[in-house]
Amino acid sequence: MSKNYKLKRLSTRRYQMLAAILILLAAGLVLLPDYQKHEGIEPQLFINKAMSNERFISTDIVADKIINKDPSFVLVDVRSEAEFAKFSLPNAINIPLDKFLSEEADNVINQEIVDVVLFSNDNFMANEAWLLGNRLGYTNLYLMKGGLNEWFNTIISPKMPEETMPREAFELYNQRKAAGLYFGVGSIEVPAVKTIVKTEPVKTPVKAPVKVVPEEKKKKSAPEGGC
Amino acid sequence: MEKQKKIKKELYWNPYFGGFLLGLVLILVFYISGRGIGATGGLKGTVIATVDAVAPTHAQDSPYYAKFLEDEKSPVNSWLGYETLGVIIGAFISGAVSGRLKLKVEHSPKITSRRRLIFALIGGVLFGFGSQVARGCTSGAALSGMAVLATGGFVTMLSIFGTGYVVAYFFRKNWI
Amino acid sequence: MGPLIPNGIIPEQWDYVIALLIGLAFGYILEASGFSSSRKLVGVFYGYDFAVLKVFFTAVLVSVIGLYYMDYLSWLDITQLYVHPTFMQSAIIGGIIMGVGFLAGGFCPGTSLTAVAIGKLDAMIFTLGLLIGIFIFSELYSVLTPMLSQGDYGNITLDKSIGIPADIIILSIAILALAAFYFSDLVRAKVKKVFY
Amino acid sequence: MKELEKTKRISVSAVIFLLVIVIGLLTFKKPKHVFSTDAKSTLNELLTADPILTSAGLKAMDSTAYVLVDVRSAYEYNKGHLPGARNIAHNEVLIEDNIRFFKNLTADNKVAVLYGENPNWALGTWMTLYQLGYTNPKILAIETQYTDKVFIAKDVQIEKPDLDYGTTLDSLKTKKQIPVAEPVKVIEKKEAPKVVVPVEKKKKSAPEGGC
Repeated sequence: MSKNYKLKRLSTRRYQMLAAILILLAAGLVLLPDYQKHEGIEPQLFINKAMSNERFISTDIVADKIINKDPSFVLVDVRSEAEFAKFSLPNAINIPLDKFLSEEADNVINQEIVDVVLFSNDNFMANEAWLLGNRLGYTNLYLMKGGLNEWFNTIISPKMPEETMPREAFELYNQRKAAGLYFGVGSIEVPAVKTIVKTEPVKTPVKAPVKVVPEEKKKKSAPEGGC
Repeated sequence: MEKQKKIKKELYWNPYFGGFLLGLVLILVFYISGRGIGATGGLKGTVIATVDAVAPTHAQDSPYYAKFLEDEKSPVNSWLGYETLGVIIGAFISGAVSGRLKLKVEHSPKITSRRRLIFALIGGVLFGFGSQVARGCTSGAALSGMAVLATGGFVTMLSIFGTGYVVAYFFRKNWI
Repeated sequence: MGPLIPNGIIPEQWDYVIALLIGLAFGYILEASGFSSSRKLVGVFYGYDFAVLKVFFTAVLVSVIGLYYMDYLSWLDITQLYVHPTFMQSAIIGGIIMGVGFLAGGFCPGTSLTAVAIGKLDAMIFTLGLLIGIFIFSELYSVLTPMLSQGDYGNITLDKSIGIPADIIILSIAILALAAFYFSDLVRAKVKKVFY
Repeated sequence: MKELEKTKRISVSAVIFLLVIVIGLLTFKKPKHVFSTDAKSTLNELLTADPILTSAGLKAMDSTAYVLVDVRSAYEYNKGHLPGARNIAHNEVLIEDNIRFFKNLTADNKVAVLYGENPNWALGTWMTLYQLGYTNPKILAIETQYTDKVFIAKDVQIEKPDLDYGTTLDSLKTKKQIPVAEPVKVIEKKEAPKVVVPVEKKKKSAPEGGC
């Protein structure tokens, strides 16, 4: 009988200890010094990313991708809607910088299926968008190097290389000429240009890209749950 | 001595130990998958799949079924479906280890098996209906919800257990 | 860092394997704690067995404390976790229906599945009832929709909805739960023993 | 059926749980630098308060109200820099001295005027500083170059289209109605055909590694 009693005492003592541990842990949460947390990546990583050159994609590659209808990327124009309406690249979608972090834009930018190539008139606005996206840890954002200014300089009206320049310069020039032809400012024959102008709606770019369906998005945010 | 050992084997765990492990499982599922556990989700998948198999046109017309049939995947072939399967297997293992596997109807000696089964059916229908209204059952809404301090989890838990204590009097004959 | 799968640390293909393993552990623990017995479950309402209360609140406390510590230590981003959405009316109404169902049937869905696994016939009937209940709900869905979407608070957590810091809420839950454990033992000692 | 009354297992596991948390807390190091501004408000700042400062704007400022900061590497800085500029390379922003420097600037309400090879590089530093909570940096809209042993800084206009693209494209298309001898096989013939450049462009070559 006394042994049983002892056992009971012991077990009560144990439960008291367990309760104490629980309270201790819960109180620990209250007592722990608060420190501020932030979304996205660490400052040091951000600095490293802001320094790297890997974000740039040249206009030649972008032109090549558009011509070959590469499904692995989407062009995002971060300029204002008015500018976008005036002119943009074929198949580009418009996400003005002020809407860059909005919910709708999230479907396009925050995914891991296709590369997102940002561009603006030069690099500055697109770079702002790129830096913000990287701050939040989005992984597949790129910049079109030089923006639309560079695009016009290289693809639409490339500069003729000088005669003394190496052969590669001429090849590049020819490639750019050919690409320019695709984008509706070709040069060899008039009829060819005419037909291309008709078929290639550069002036009224397709607003919704065929390639990116937002539903396809691999959601990074918390999954649906529940019972 | 031999007999004592056998009794010990058949004992249930200390509830605090069970609760502790359950808490660890919850932490683990949130840590790995970012979501809670659930039980009605798998059953809902079963219902939808059955309706879809028996009356496909009806399933496509109803907005509720269509919502779940949108995906190519079968509704049973979901996270909660696999989890439910796991629950059944896990419980079977535990029952086998502790020697509790037995086909029987558990009921108070004061009532018949028949009465117990009828009430089980009524209770099941109510619980199934209620779990869909509240968007989750005791494990999905209350337990997983409370683990992340979701307001809905607390409300559901209080609502279930509060009602339980209120109506306990009327069902006392079934249990005591 | 965590949660691992949404952040792509573990490939998504593993999601279903994880689901199976988590379910396995969940089922094992529920069964081993005695949740496969309806009379043990319902004991919490009649005061002869408080296993449900103890297991439930211990689990909630351990997980909520663990998760918040993990968040503090940056092992886990608690804002990325799935928070059960709060629909005030439907949570209360659904809870009331479930409460009645609990007392009538003696199980809740998770526990009924564990009981099915060890061969309880009443649990099988209960699970059948669950399926019928879900089916009825699905058929009535369009009628019920307006009621269900009322009181939508979104995926809100308690600290935001009542404006008290989360750590204080956790501490108060811990104290409340311990008090409940203590009183449940007192009640259990007083109530007539029921053997099952 | 009875349940196990013994508490050995739960005690052991509770102690392990406690130990894990205690060890975690002991080994935990608070991150030294934390972004105090979130991405949304940074974007808002970019849109509402223009971080760009032109060199004209700089001249208009009181010379005590700002400090020029060169964010290029020390090597580039030593070759040539704006008079009075202080060198804080972009990747050294988080060094303690530099953090203190920016803190003091904020306290004194002075503007840190950042410049680099071009505004794009300065923007990276600006973003870092702004998000760390230093609200007063500005970006100087200049491009710097070091050619023929001379340090050159020239003004640039940011986000200004070189051409009016829509109309330019139209004019290009119409102009091409006039057949222009534009040999595609340039390489073979080695001729120097004339290129029709419809609008005289401001020369604005993107520096290597620049924008």
